[in-house]
Amino acid sequence: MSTGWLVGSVVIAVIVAPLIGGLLRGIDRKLTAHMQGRIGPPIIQNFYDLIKLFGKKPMVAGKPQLVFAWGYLFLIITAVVFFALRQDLLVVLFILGFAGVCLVLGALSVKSPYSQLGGHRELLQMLAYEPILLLAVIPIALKTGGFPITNIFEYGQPLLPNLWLTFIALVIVLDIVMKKSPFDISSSEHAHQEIVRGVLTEYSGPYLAIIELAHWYELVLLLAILGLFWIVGSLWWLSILTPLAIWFILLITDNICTRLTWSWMVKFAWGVGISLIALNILVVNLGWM
Amino acid sequence: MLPEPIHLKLELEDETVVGVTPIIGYIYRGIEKAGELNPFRNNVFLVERICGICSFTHALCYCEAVEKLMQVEVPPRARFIRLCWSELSRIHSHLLWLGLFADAMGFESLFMQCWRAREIILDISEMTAGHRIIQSTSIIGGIRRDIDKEMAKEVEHKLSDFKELMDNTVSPTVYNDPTIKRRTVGKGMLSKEQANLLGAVGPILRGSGVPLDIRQTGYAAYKETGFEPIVESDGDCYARTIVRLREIYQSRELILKALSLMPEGDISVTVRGNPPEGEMIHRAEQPRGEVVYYIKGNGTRNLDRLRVRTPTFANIPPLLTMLPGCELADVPVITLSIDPCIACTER
Amino acid sequence: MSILTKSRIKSPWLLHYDCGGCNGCDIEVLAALTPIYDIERFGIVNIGNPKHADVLLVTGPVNHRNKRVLRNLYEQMPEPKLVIAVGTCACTGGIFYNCPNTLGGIDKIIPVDVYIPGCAVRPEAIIDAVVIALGKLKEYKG
Amino acid sequence: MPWMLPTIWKNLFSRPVTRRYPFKDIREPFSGYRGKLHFDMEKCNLCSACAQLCPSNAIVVDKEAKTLKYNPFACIYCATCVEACPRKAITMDTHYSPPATVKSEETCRP
Amino acid sequence: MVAILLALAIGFPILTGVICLGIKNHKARAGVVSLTTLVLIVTSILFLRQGSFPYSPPPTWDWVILVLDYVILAYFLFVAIRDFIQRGMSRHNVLAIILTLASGIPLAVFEFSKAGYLPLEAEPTLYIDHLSIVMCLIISIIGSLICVYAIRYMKDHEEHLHVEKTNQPRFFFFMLIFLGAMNGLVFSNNLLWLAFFWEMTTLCCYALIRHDETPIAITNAFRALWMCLIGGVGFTLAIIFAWNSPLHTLSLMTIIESGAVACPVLLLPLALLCLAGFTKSAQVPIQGWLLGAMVAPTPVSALLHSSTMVNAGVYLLLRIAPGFQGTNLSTFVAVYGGTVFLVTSILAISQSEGKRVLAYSTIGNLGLIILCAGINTPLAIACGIMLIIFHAISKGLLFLCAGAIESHIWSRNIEDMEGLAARLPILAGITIAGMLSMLVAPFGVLITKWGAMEAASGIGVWSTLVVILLMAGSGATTVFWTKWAGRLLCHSPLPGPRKPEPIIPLYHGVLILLIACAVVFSILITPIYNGVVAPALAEAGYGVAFTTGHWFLKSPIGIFAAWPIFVVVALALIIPSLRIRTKPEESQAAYMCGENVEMGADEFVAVADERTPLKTGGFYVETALGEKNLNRFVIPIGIVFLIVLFAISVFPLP
Repeated sequence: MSTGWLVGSVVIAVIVAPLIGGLLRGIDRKLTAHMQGRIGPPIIQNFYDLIKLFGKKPMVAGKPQLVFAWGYLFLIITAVVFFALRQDLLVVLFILGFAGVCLVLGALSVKSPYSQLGGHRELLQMLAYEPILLLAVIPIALKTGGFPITNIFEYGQPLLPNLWLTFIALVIVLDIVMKKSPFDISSSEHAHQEIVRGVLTEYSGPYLAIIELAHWYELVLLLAILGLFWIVGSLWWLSILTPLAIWFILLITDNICTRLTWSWMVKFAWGVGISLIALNILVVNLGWM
Repeated sequence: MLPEPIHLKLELEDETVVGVTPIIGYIYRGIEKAGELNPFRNNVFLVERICGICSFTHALCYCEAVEKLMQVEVPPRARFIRLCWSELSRIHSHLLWLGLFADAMGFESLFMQCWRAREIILDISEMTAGHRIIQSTSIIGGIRRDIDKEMAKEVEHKLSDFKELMDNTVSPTVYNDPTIKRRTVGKGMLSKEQANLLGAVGPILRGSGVPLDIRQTGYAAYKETGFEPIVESDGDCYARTIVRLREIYQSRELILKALSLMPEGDISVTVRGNPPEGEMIHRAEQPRGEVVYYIKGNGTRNLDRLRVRTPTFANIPPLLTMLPGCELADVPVITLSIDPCIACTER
Repeated sequence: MSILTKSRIKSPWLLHYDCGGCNGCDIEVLAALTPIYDIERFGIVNIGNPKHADVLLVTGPVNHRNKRVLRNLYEQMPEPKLVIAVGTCACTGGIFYNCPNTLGGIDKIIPVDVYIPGCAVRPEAIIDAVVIALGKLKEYKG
Repeated sequence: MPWMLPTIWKNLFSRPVTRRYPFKDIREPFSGYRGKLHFDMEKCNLCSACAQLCPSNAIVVDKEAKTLKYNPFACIYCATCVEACPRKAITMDTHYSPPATVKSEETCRP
Repeated sequence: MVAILLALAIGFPILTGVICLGIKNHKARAGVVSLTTLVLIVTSILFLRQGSFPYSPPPTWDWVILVLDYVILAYFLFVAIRDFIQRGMSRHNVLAIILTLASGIPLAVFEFSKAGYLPLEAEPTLYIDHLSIVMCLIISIIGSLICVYAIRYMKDHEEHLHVEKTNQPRFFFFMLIFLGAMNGLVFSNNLLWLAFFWEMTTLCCYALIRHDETPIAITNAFRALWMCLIGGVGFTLAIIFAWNSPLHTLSLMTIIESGAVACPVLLLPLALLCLAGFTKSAQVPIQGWLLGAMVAPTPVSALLHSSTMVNAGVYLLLRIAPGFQGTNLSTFVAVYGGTVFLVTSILAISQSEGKRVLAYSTIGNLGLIILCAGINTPLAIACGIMLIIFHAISKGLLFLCAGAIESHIWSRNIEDMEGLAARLPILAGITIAGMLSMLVAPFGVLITKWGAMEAASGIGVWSTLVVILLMAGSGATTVFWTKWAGRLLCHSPLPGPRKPEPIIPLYHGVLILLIACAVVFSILITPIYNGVVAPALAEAGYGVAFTTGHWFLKSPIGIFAAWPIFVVVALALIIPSLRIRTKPEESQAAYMCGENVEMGADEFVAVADERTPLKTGGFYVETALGEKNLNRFVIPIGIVFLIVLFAISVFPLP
């Protein structure tokens, strides 16, 4: 690939990803409203929210939280850039992990019971999904012969037929990261429950906007990782449709179940998610798939 | 999403609750004192606003207490219509609660469906009483508005719409959904003995297997319509949920029965004079349980004393025995399972 | 109208605080969120946290216990912010005018932008009030 | 979980039940709704029966100045005054009182 | 020249240690310690310039070592028996006696039955290659910095404890000879010499743990003694089996070069050496001694965990890894290391004492190095070596931070460290940076973890298990580090100016130096790889692990671009933390449902309008993941692992 092409894809990724993310969040709210028999906000509502938040007077509860908010945003953008540059997938996920740590530290840096609880729950969420996310890279690498994303492109055939177990495990991860029921334990879409939006409690105005923006990037990045499973071959268009379909299924799941507790989440994620991937790695290692 | 402030000072260890201190007083207005300053007829509107959710039952209980004290015989038609409004407010309160309960578990779409069904009840209320939630129709000596034949037909029609909506959306989910069960079954246990000992009332008591409902005493027109309390024996949050859900259906049946049995006649009698010297206690079943009114007249137009014992107040000790040892995530669920009404508690 | 002003008008987040009401207005505030009224159409979200909120909806006549809480919540909202007094008792104390522990109207504690009369208010009235309040944002500078 | 599915699926593909207030699909209030108060001052003789019975002190009659002051922001819309008025001078609209940015009293003179 | 270098590296610290024993003046002792450290650092750098070489001292030295080895064992016997008499029988002193005898008597029988050969020699006695040089650099530089730090720390420590007669001469005596012994250990090729230095580190460790002479310190010292002596027994048996094998040698090089594949009899001595390594590195099920060692003054912990003692174990494993390449033992070691990593990372979550968290983290990271040794591919070994370097820096830093914090708050409990970021911003900042250096990408520890993950993915069927252990362990690691960092950061906004942090040059200087090392070395990871790790790999007979270009590390299956991430981190975290100034009018107290009292007070209004202090705390999951609960499983699992270790070494399957 030429340097120009790479630079171009980076620029596109950095500019387009939040647009897609914001739009998806808007469609998410619209669809959820329709599922509940409501009309719901306009699709571009989240952009209004973001601009409004940027326009509010800053209010802070301590310097560290601001530093970590910036850290969260920049690191996620870096992860997106690394992804666009087709770097090592494991490294992309490590950067994403660092970003997650920043978010938690930002929440933990304020002496507020809600923020603290939210931070700790976010940490437990990371405990639940990080190993799955990292492990999911292994079968991909075993199949394509290496960890860089370039290898997936060069592999020449879609991964999903062989790695659908891993794919299902990644869907669990996506559900946790999107904070949808039954996994919305560290904050909830509507902020009036036991921890008042948890990690976000103490952020306000522009800094809340930064975190929101970072969430959009994160959502798009994870969907893009799901898209990798179809990216090559004649069915490449499925790499756009499949993540969107999965995303839609998660929206429905969000609307048909309650929030469950963190202990259940960790057990479920480790039990089901890790076993799925373990099975997949084993099967690939034994050469059965 | 509890719309009212109650401050539970929780001590947590990790996410397990080890200590609970309820801190109240945020909504204390001094209504009982104001009840002594107002003329006794105006108190009907004041006690209705002790709580906007079960406001009709407050008014009903107050009116019946005064009527008993003044030995006024209320026309039977008024008693039947009072029953209708009382049950309407029970349905709307239970649905409101079910919605909030679902939301406390993060089940937003169930919340929306509950409140959507509730709007039908509010429309009935608005049509018959002139306001969505605060009916202001019970007065000393009867009621202010009649439900005529045409309106009764409309009410029946709306109630059948309501049943259809409930049968299709809310009930199957609440009865069957595994995630709801996971969050409620076995949470906030209260045994029959404890419930009796701690003086629980209403659906909490009945959820623990005690068949006690003040409607059995037959006030308003309950004697004529007949009444059997609904009981579940498990004593957990799920049992309380089922009690309330079944009561919604039961209330609907009661309204239909009352509308069909309703005799013709006046809807109120004129009450002259002031309450005589003397005391009176009257009880009624609110959506949340038993409410007790104590009044003391002194022959003037002001009461000597107005005292209300509300159901949530009785249910707080059981709540405090349920909470320790639960997870923080279960605190809203368990707290809501007693359907706390802080405005009632603090007045 | 600048894009920022437009965004502000399109995205008012509510904080709802009950400082002594009877629940009547409070449940109507919630009812406004539900399918029949659906104020999320206007981008309104019930946010439950003063640090995120733009509009403070207050119900109830304010008593001596919670006036401090009310002032704290108001101060924790970042500018620009609006206050709506929901219901008769939040406006003037209403029927609680002679209750010993009420102050009678939240404007004794914090500045109020819009008053909604009614006991209890209708969800439609809440929608009207938010529209009036947002009109005030158009003039907001700073 | 699956028990909620039919509901949301049906909702997703049918028209929302929302009343699009204030634009369209507005349901007219029921005829008995207790809304705004109107004082017909031609019928009023300042007997102050309404003011005496008002539970929230929203009506004040000043016989000296010959005025009736009504505060819609203190009124609880209970219709006691409507029933109490011996001359039927007070009527109720089916529309609620509108919100306002300032609290204003109505001063009526016969 | 080389003899002088060796004398400076091994002999000089021992000499100055003995001198310290006689110095009563604090300033003079500080001077001697500083001089020693300076000499050690220069020497280690000269070693790096010298490159690898063999060296055999005159045979007289073999006699000296022989005698001193028995002297040390006799001393162990003496202290254990004295304790038995003074404090009565306990599990620890009895086991110490039994194990001293168990390692001493077979050795004596073996050596003196070969009286004709005495002293047993191996050619060369000392062998210095790049792996040794890496270790020497770590020992000399980080160990020295810790000694310098200890000069101030011990003063504070004794003032805090109101010690009447100073014990510092003895303390520095052991600290310095510890460094000498470690240098000797990593240079030794003759197994007897190795065993001698091995026992010497055990001696130093024992003496330093019991430094404060409190009953608990003495008990823990004896626990450390007998647990390490298990390794001593392993060493004795390994020597006997190696000598009785067809190779008939005590030269470690010869054993490794022959390898267990060619000579399956060697599997048993290699497994015994692994056992010795496991005990030294405090792996499950004998992790107890390292946790108990936390009672010692903090510089001792720092020394044990970063540059000496535990590193000896993993050094030995990396050293002998080529010997068991391609055997089941190798797979076993990988699975064992991974299990230890996972188990200790989970155990660390429930710990509320800072130093115990650090201890579990150390054991976990050593498990990771052992895992690398077990994977036994060039990539894995390279990662193992780099992990030793980066772990030593970060862990030394964190222990010293814990010590510096301790000197302010006199507590080791994480809960007591709440809000230190407000009171001691520099110290807390360095500590958090240190934690991040253990935890997140671009720092060296994570680069090596990345390498280990990639290496672990390619070892066939067992890789499934190994990668799962590795990834799940990483997840748990995130939890305990982040949680602790969060406690340090947690504070309410403070109105008004703050009291400036007192700067203590010896503390802050050393800490800043170490954090600078962690950052600079991580950025310079490619030169480090090319400079020391690649030659070490080549000398051990491994292929190439990484290629480097644009200062990126490229393995055959992945790329790690470290410095661009550093640029981002600088942009994202450092610049905002320096540039952002919060205006007082923007400060706002935390949301407490509107019940806060004024800004800066951690209080809220509760029952009866009383001001109630706000308390927050960390998350420990004590009931589910506490030691009590988990150790019921962990220790049996460890014992089963050790049984399997012997089973596969005695009955090697094809």
